[in-house]
Amino acid sequence: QDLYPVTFQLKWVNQGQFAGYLVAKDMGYYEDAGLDVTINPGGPDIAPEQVIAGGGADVITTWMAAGLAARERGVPLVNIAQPFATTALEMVCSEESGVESTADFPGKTLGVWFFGNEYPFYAWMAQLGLSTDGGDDGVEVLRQAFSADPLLQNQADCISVMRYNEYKQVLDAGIPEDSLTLFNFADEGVGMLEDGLYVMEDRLEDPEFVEAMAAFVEASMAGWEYAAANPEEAAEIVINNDMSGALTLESQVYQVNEAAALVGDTPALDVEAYDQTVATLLSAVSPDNPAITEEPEGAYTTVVTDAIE
Amino acid sequence: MNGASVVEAEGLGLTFETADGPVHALSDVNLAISKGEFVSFIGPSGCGKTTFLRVIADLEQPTAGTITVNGHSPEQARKDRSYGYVFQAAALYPWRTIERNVGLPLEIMGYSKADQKKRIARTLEMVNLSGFEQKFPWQLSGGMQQRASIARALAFDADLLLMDEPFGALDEIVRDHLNEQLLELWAKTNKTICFVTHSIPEAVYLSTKIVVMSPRPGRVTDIIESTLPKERPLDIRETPEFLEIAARVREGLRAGHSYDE
Amino acid sequence: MNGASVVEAEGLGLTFETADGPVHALSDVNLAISKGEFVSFIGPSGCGKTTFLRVIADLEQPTAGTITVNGHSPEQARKDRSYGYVFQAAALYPWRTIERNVGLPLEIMGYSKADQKKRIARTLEMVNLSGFEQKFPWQLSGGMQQRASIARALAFDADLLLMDEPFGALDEIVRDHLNEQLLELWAKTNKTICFVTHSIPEAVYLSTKIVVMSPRPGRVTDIIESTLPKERPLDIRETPEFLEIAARVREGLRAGHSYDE
Amino acid sequence: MMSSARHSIVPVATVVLAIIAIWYVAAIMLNLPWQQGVYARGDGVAVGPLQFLSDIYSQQRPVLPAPHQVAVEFYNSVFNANPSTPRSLIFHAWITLSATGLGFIFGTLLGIGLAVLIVHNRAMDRSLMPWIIASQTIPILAIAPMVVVVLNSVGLTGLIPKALISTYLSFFPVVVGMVKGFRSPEAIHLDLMRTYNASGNQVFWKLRWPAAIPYLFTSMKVGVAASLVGAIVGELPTGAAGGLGSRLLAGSYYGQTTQIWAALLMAAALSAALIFAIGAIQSLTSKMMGAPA
Amino acid sequence: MNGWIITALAVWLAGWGINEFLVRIGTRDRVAASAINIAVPVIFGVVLLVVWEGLVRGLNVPAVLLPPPSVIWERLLASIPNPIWPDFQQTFLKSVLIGYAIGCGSAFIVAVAIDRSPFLKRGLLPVGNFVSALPLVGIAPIMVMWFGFDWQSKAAVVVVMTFFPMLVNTVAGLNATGAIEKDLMATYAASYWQTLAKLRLPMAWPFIFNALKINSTLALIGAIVAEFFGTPVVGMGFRISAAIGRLQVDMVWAEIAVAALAGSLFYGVIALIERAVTFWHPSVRGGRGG
Ligand SMILES: Nc1ncnc2c1ncn2[C@@H]1O[C@H](COP(=O)(O)OP(=O)(O)OP(=O)(O)O)[C@@H](O)[C@H]1O
Ligand SMILES: Nc1ncnc2c1ncn2[C@@H]1O[C@H](COP(=O)(O)OP(=O)(O)OP(=O)(O)O)[C@@H](O)[C@H]1O
Ligand SMILES: Cc1ncc(C[n+]2csc(CCO)c2C)c(N)n1
Ligand SMILES: [Mg+2]
Ligand SMILES: [Mg+2]
Repeated sequence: QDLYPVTFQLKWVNQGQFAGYLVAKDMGYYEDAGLDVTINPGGPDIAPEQVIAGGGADVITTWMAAGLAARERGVPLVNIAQPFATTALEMVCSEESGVESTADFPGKTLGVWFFGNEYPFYAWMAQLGLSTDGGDDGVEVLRQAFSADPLLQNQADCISVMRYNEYKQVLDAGIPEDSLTLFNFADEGVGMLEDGLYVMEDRLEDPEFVEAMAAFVEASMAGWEYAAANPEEAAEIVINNDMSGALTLESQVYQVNEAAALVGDTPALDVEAYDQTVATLLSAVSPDNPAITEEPEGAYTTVVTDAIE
Repeated sequence: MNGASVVEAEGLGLTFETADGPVHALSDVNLAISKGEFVSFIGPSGCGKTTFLRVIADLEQPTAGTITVNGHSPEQARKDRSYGYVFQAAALYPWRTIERNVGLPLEIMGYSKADQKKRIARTLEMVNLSGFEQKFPWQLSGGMQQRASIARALAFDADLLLMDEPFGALDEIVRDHLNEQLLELWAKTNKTICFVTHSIPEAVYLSTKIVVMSPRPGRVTDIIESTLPKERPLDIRETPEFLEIAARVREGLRAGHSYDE
Repeated sequence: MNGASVVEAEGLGLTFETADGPVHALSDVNLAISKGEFVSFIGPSGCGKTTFLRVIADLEQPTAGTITVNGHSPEQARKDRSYGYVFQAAALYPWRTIERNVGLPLEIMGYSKADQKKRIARTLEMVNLSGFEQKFPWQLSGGMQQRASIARALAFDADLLLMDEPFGALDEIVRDHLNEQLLELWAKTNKTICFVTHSIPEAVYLSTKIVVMSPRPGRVTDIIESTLPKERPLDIRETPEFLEIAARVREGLRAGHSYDE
Repeated sequence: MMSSARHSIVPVATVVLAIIAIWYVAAIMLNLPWQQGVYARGDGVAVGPLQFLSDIYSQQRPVLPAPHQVAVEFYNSVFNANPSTPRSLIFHAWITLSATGLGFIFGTLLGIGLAVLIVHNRAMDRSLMPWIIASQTIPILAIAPMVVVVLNSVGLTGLIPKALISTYLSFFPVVVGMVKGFRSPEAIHLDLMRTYNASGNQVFWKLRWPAAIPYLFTSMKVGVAASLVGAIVGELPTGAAGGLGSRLLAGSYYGQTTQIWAALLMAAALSAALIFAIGAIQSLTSKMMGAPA
Repeated sequence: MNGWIITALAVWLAGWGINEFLVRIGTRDRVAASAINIAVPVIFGVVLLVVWEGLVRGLNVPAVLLPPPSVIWERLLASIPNPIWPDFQQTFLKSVLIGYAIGCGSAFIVAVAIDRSPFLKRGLLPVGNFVSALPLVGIAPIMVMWFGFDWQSKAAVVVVMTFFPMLVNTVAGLNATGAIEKDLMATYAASYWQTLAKLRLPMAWPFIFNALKINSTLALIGAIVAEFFGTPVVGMGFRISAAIGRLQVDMVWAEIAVAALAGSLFYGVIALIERAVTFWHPSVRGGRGG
């Protein structure tokens, strides 16, 4: 029978973070659901929102803040599902920095990821009332590149990490865990939903597409379930999909475990979490960091998750 | 207009427009060259010798007067491929062998391969370069290169040969030798030859007619018909008759020369 | 060794080692040049004329025999700045005005500014280039450039002048003119001049001594002492005495020349 | 050429040795802070100089890996890895090479085409040249990811977007060189053609083209190096698709300095090999075109 | 079919026609000639922009992929005081200019230093060519590791990128002196430094300027790309990358426009200085002189 073609754009390179999708494809879950899924890996400086706007993908994963920001810029993205129910973004500070609480931030240098990942950080600083232009009573922001190096080489006092990835790198480098100070964005009240699934609004008028997305989300959740149960095998699959040849099994097993732990019981978006994300974003509007300026309308839909039994 | 006249210039003038104002390279040149003549052009640097040859060859456009070549416009003559031009430098293409350099005009004019081969062999023979077909220009001495460039101009048998100081860069002995050969060729083929030179003895030795020119603006100051016989051994240059013509040429030259350069 | 002898070569030889084997540019050259002489070197291309001048100037090292310049080694003579060298090409520096080109050796030798100015003015006057001080070389004709390069060699008043075909690129009339001026200068200053040329009339007209050379390997085949008077109007070139010397030079040349080039 | 190559061996070896020596010293200096941190966190037992050297030259994530660390990594990923898997540098080099080659061919053709236009059309000459220069001041490398996305959206994926970035970088030296080359025939050579009443086509193929060949090769050497850079940059955004660029990226993302250096070494070797190959074709061609040996 | 596209095509044809006409005007008036020389490329550029505008609007290209020039222009004007000027300061005035000066300056000094040693020249140049083949994207993260994330590391990247073109060209330039010119100096028994200052350096200027021109564009590209590997939150490269992430593509293009303008001006200034310094070179004074 004819498979329904779906192109799926990831936000980053193939790694344990996306194990559920890779497993679902590898194990044939998508095919079983009548889908022919192509997973396109992302990379630094690939904006999935731009890819889907240009017609290069049917569905993307991105962070909610970036998704909402894109919607306000005229790319009508709609959240159809939210596999990651909890967040993994954290800020970690070295012992040398002397940072033990947010009160120690003034005068410090903090590493931040940009490219649509900066919104939670700016919201946090707004909440703390810290300027981000450097100086003694503000913080200096450093555009953190790919790795944990700025912390290891003492170029920054604190850096952004994903709990499932860079944090492990810091530990692996031989820095004792108890010497680090860790801030969880969610605990600080500025948590924003991470990897969710987004499509273009007009596509949802097509019932066949909605049906396909429902099948896609369901199969993906099955992939996640399998990955959670079989992290070694899932990591193996991830590594087979890594074309750079740089991933190690050990790191990916860890990452699969950590990522799978973020996945909620249901793919349906938790409206409360959505409202909190929007509220946090709106609380931090500034000309420098205009994620969104007004309450979004129609930025999520439950039609897809409702179609899943 | 005489039917046998190959080149006929009347009131010919050419002015170059340059950034520093106009340069009068030729002005009011009147000259008729008949078939079979060997005409030398002599005059100080910048008097318009090259320019005149280039006008005949349709490489420059005159700005005054008229000129005909074989009774037609120079452009028509060029399109008829009715002349061969030998430049001061050999201007061989360094990526072609001697053979293929000589064959260049034949290729362009669409001669058949077989015909090309025959003509190349014949003209290389004529300039004494048989055996060097496969050599590249840099493997030949300056004199041999210049002979190859003459062969190239001869290859397609034009009746008119325009030669612009072809031996200027060669030493005297080699030059004497080539002069002899050129005279021989001319006698054999009855071509019309226009020959530019700086050297008085060369002009006198070769020509049936010597055109003395003077600069600013380029004018013809004297036309000397040679009284020397057609048969000219090299030591004719020590005869009083030769010296007399040479003296007249020198006179003409000096008259037109401005010492401030 | 004669005290008044400026250049003295004995059994001089020079062999270039090249990739294709040794080239014998000079072999067994014996020559003495006295103060105040005007010596021309003539011979076919490649016979070693330039090489000999360069040996005198310490620009090449002989591989056999001995040579002294002013009684010292050529190196010492060069360091004493005891000669001026005029190259075949004018070799003026295009970024310097004529004035500053002529002043170049003076700057290098550390003359005072005032002295430089005086000498530049004097030598430019001498070669008829007053008024062109502020021009750049490319704004001058070839003959003027060559005169500037002569001025440059004259500026620091060396007693020995080495000139390598300085007029090779010029037309006959300008050449005659410069020849006259050079003779005049020589007569006035009593310098010793070594002069390389390709032209038989030029050699005979200028020299007190003509050195005829032949190639493969570069040898001196004839040394002709001129019997012409020191005072030489241009038309001395039509006298039988002149022609006789010229014939002897041509003879010498032809003997040494190989026609295969 | 061969003899000049032989002449260079000793000097080049000397310089390389000197660089390696400096490199070892620099490795100590740059890796020292981290090593001190390790010792400070350790049990405080003093280490001897030999132990110190061996420690500092075997760090897992050195700021500057020692030459032998790079060599070992290079050797392992070139010779000890199955070349059909992403662990092998050969695998990545091949991916990059194919994009480089394609982009280079496009770039050379585009460059030659533009040069022909410029040489034969005065309006093109006047209008194009300033913009071609300006085009190279656009930081294409910086917007390469966006270019890849935009090209994807019009259906160009895989090799092509990378190759197009290579093309963009490599056409410039070719245009500049070929314009010079096509204009290199002296006036007298052109006049000669005119005396034969040769057509524009004949002038091009029998004069301008052969005269431009040396320029073509010189600019191709510059162009091929630029192509390689373009391909690598084009691989950065599509990091997971393999190639030296993704190798550099992954090394950087996972803090594998040694891996970065090995990939860098591979890139430079690739570029040297490409330039050498063009040089070889050049000397072959010029021998066929009768240049002195 | 579509007004925008038709207008674009019409403007294109008109511009082409005007240019063909302009270049055929043979004028002896110098002012008019140089006016034509400027007008032709400007018309070409304007036509390019109009065609871009027309196609983007006519084909309804999404603004997050490629905005029309008019939108970019508005964004540019609005953003000059805030991000653009500080970005320009950071990237151009600090990273580029300082890196360029150090890179070219040190390469020049090294070239003169190794000039006397054929051994070093033979050894350094091939190695130099090899090193300059290292892709800048690989060098940039390393420089960030070594020199920190501020402009110093970008300047270091620029130094590495500009060093070898300058070195190679300067060495070639110093070797460009003809044998006769050198012999002339020998006949004056001139010292090494006299020969260097009065002969070989002037001869080398055209080569050196060649490198300076190449480096002017290399330096800018290098500095911008290096900012992708860690920077403070200012700089043209930072802005480009951050703006793509926020889908402010008009901002991206505004920065690109500034970069292209700055690069062209930089190149132009060097070219002007070159004309003044090498006024005597045939390529500058143009063919035969008076
Ligand atoms: N294309 C040109 N543009 C401007 N002026 C020119 C051009 N060609 C020649 N001239 C000038 O025209 C005059 C005559 O030049 P032409 O080359 O005919 O002299 P010539 O007699 O051949 O000199 P020579 O003996 O030096 O070859 C000279 O003043 C020259 O500068
Ligand atoms: N540096 C060199 N290396 C090898 N051979 C050389 C070198 N310089 C000159 N020769 C050779 O030495 C011979 C003499 O050369 P030289 O330049 O002295 O001749 P010349 O008499 O001045 O000739 P011309 O009249 O052509 O100037 C020639 O065969 C030349 O090829
Ligand atoms: C240039 C750059 N930008 C962002 C991240 C952070 N990051 C870590 S995981 C992930 C995917 C989010 O789902 C992202 C974006 C990075 N490492 N490098
Ligand atoms: Mg002429
Ligand atoms: Mg000589």
